[in-house]
Amino acid sequence: MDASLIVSNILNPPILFFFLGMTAVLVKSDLEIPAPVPKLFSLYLLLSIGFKGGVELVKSGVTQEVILTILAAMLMACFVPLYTFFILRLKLDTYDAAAIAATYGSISAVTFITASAFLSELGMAFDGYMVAALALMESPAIIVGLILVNLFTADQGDRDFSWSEVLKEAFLNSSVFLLVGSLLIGVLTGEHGWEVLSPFTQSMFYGVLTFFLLDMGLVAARRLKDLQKTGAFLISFAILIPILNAGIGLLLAKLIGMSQGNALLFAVLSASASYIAVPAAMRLTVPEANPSLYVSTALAVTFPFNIIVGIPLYLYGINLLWG
Amino acid sequence: MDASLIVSNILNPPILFFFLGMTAVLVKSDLEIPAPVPKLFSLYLLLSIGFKGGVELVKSGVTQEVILTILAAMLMACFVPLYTFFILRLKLDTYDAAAIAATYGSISAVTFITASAFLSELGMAFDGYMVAALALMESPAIIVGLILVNLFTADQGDRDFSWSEVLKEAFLNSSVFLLVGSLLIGVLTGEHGWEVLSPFTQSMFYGVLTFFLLDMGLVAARRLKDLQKTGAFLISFAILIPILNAGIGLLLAKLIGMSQGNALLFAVLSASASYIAVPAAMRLTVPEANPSLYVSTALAVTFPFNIIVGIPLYLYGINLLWG
Amino acid sequence: MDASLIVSNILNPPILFFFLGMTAVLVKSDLEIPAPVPKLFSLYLLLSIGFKGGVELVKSGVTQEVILTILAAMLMACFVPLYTFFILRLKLDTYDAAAIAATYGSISAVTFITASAFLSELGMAFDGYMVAALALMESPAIIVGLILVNLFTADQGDRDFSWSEVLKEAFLNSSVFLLVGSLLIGVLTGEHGWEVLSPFTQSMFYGVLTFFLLDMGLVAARRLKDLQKTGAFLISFAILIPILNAGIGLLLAKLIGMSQGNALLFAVLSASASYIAVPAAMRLTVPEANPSLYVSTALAVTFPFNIIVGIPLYLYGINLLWG
Amino acid sequence: MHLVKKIEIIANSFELSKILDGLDHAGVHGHAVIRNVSGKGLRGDSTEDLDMTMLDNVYIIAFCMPEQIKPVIEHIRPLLNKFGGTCYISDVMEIRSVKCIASL
Amino acid sequence: MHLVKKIEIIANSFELSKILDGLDHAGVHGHAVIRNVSGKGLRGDSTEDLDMTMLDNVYIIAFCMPEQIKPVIEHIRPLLNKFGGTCYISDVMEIRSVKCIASL
Amino acid sequence: MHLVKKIEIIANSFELSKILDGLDHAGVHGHAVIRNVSGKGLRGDSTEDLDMTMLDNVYIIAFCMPEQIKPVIEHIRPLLNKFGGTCYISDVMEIRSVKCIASL
Ligand SMILES: Nc1ncnc2c1ncn2[C@@H]1O[C@H](COP(=O)(O)O)[C@@H](O)[C@H]1O
Ligand SMILES: Nc1ncnc2c1ncn2[C@@H]1O[C@H](COP(=O)(O)O)[C@@H](O)[C@H]1O
Ligand SMILES: Nc1ncnc2c1ncn2[C@@H]1O[C@H](COP(=O)(O)O)[C@@H](O)[C@H]1O
Ligand code: NA
Ligand code: NA
Ligand code: NA
Repeated sequence: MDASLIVSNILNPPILFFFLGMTAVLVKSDLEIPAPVPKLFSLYLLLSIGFKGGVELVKSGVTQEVILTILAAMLMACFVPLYTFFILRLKLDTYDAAAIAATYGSISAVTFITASAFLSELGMAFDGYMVAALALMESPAIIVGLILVNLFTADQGDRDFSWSEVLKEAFLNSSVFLLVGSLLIGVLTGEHGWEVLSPFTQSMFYGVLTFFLLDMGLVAARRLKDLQKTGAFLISFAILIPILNAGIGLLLAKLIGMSQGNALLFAVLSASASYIAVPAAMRLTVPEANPSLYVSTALAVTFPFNIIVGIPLYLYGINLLWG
Repeated sequence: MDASLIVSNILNPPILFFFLGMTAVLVKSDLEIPAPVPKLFSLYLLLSIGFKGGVELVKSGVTQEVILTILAAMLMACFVPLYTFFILRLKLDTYDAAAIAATYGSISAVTFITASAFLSELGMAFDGYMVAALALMESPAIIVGLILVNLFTADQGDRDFSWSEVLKEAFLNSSVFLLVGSLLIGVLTGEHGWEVLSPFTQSMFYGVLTFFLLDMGLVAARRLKDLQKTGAFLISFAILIPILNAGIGLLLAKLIGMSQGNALLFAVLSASASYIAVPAAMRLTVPEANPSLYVSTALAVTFPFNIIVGIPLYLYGINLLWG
Repeated sequence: MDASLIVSNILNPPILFFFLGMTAVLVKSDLEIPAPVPKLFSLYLLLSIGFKGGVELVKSGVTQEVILTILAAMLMACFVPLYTFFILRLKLDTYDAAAIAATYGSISAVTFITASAFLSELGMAFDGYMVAALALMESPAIIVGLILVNLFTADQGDRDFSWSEVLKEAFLNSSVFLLVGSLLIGVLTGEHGWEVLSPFTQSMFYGVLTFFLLDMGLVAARRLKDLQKTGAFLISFAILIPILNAGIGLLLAKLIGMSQGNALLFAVLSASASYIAVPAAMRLTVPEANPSLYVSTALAVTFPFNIIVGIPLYLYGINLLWG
Repeated sequence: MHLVKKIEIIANSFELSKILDGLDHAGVHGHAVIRNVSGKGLRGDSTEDLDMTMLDNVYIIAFCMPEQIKPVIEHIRPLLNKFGGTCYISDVMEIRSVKCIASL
Repeated sequence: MHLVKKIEIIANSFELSKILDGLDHAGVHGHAVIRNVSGKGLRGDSTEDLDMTMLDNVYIIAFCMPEQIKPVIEHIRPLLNKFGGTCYISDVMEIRSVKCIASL
Repeated sequence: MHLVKKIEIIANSFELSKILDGLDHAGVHGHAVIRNVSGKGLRGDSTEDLDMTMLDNVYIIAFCMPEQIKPVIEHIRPLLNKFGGTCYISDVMEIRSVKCIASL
């Protein structure tokens, strides 16, 4: 069952184009997606997913289910960086450990979007308010990471950044801002807004995701060579911790009674690691940490693992737990 | 009635995304639409609106109505820069007055497009030949502005630009050229061209407009700080003159018997100010004028005013005059 | 009949926008499609056409017809550079002759795509495996061109490039790679992939082609001035050889019993000349050849000729041969 | 023609606003910024490859008076120390022009 | 290696063709142009912020013989005076190469 | 502040990887690359217009120690001879900084 899920996941255009991108780098083709196009596509994906989430949130309303889900999301976003920090400290210094912990505490929107496209294809329902969970899980890890650095390094007092700057970076970075903004606009315009905007946000969505994953394949493969420096510890970390986080996420989801579709998305959020927002924040606030450690593991190991093996694996887990 | 129109206008995705863009700048989020994307979107919008106008023009044919509308458009495009010049001369020197007058005599295609999207949503009809009016109203103000500078400054003789260059800039700048070209292609290919091209030019239109207005929000908000230098006179000018121009436009529209939809578009054309084509031409031909005056008022005051308050306000006026 | 075909071809949005682009350059409008947009559009077109070809290939299966077509394609791709080389040697040195011969032996994907859009409009069927022919005809001419240079120049031994590099350039350049990759993904995902991806790859296709040809018009017209240096010999070559190649292609197509739609595409492939992949390879491997000769003739003469006159002309030929 | 100094800074795009503020505080108000610069840096002896694919560099050019160089260095060096990036200074001749746009 | 001059011009993209024509008339036929340059200018004492979001700058680089500098300045200065923009000149060494592409 | 050399190379984007390899072999590991540079070249006496619309240029900047210039020229000149492109060298002062990112 697991294997057939993996195969049906892999035989999807987005995943195959991800492989095509990786192949292009490995065979040294000169294929590249020129500079602002991936950025445009990621803005489009965030806008679309946020808007759709808002429209559906207004349909479902803010029920107890929604509140529980959001609390669970916040819990995971704080718990994951905390516990992984101590695992990472076994081998790494405080700076690197905190930065990597923050990376894995936060989420990857593209992994979420890929999982939601997978669910749509399987015909499994999920709720719009999961997008709110996505938005809320992006930032807390950044704060937790910084608190960890402040607690566990000697120079506690004299980190020369202002907390206001950090909070700005955490909550107002472009992806969180656009996601939350689009969600609010979805809430405000509701069904009517959906009618006028969905020909754009909906019908091209899968295609843009496919194109974007082609680029992600290129980017991830270019990062592969960094893994030599990263070492076996971090590579195992980048595969095992996502599975562990997804497992914890699933138990929590079962506990609060999420639907299967929502549970998959929650597991994927827990398992995924940020390779844009958190690295940007860490570079600013913990410049001592080595970016190639936290970017490469998140991008070249965890991201491909999640979209290829992880999503069907977590779905298998759901079949076991819920079925 | 007026207020409910404003609210129904504001609760549309394009306007809300415009606010989102402004908010991003005000809260200092790092959201930005990378460099050539807004340009691509504006080319797309011009191509789509021009093509659609052409297809519809061939359906309606060149009737007396069409000719009257176009004459009225030309009249407004020459009259507005003339009379506003003398108002502006009260406080500004000839160069700045002529440049600002030209700016307000010309039009903003995005305001027009936003108004036409608003009409479509309200289910009010308007005619394709209004796009021809749009195209024809862009250039005359540039010529009028230059004539004013030549008449009212000492150095009449020795402005060292060639009129051929000015005419080229006025009639062959990329927006006029693409708009008119697409309109002609629409006329030539008619219904058949529409069938093959409309999945592209029509179904994404509203979404691209929304995305584009997100960027316009960013751009307009960044211009807000210029307004300090601009002074109260120009800020009042940038709000009152559009209302006045829309009023004159509506009377003219009523006089020649336009339909309500066309009248709204005509009022919007009269009320809007150019922030791309005219500034470009003015920088070339009246380099003495201060760009931050004519760009900032048009972009940071008149544009937001028109799309947020103006469009529903002018529609309210139509309800009074026509109803 | 021929003339009416030409007219019905010309009165299509893509061709008319191509003219609009050329006109923009000729009247010195500042219209331009900013830098990575044309690249994005060409990636989109390759991805879409490749994917569609793959999906259809899996429907038709690899029949004898398919194999014959592919063999014919390979034959043309090797034969054309060989015979044209000796014609070109009459007036040019070995380097230029080989580079131009390679250019005309290879193909232009955009010409193919324009022809397939033309067929779709006429309601004439063609097969998905023609995309495989397209992909396979791009590379051989590069190899043949290099062999010719090696055979006919004194410095046979000491061209300091490695064959591996040349083969990489020939078979792994981004257009061949993306085309073949998308075709394979089409084969792997089949009908199911088509359902999810076609809203993106299909419904915008015609529009993107139109936009892209607008840019091609700009590019081709900017190249026109190079033709003065090129001389009458090359200009005649750039018109007559495509007709000749299309004729040979049609005879071959008739011989192996292709359908009319396929035959047109095959003629277009034979007639078209590469202005991206081959120039890139030639610059790398035969730097002695003058790029303005091989790029300008392919881009400013053969490309416009094919899409405006060639496509309907070859269709007329098909009507005569098949009818 | 008279002698001025050219400052070239290559840094991560995230530091752009901080660097421009630094220049501004040092009294250098004019600048030009080129985005989407890719590159590879080198620190000390060890080779570190930080070409973060999504975190592109910017190339900042600022021309200033020779006497402004000292305050610029004072403002910019802490930023470079903290975030990385490179800064170089050279001599150029300015072609003076009198722009006719009336200053406000 | 021999000494040549480097000309750097930053100006609004609208003036690009005029400036290139100016260089051409002054006998400088080679150049490189970088587009999409953002920036902030400074004239005289007053700070004027002209970052016209839609009217981006270009950065033009041209290497030329020292003796070409005079005609270049003569051709470029009027343009700078009229439209604004900055022009700087510096010394560089050229690495001569003999390109094997046969000239037509 | 201490003296270093600035290398500027403008070449077709197809040669980029070869040139960066050449710099690397010559011991210059840091560089910055600006893409989408358009331009016009000039060889010898005749004017050749090669602005191949789809084959854009790149502008490569590398700062290096003065003693690295010789090996750089040795590695780069054959490439320029073969493919065209221009290379210039000038003097700049480096603002040293101690980046606090711990080297791995
Ligand atoms: N020697 C160099 N020459 C040119 N650019 C450099 C050099 N070293 C660093 N850079 C640029 O400066 C950026 C930051 O450098 P670093 O702080 O060393 O990581 C790099 O990504 C390069 O773009
Ligand atoms: N001091 C400077 N250093 C670097 N670039 C400058 C400087 N002054 C002006 N620029 C550039 O030149 C453009 C035109 O300057 P201006 O004519 O002063 O408005 C500005 O937008 C900047 O990009
Ligand atoms: N004198 C020059 N000044 C600035 N850039 C140049 C010059 N000559 C050539 N270039 C640039 O280098 C590229 C290759 O030059 P070439 O090898 O002469 O064709 C041109 O496309 C220009 O971008
Ligand atoms: Na996570
Ligand atoms: Na107006
Ligand atoms: Na061919």
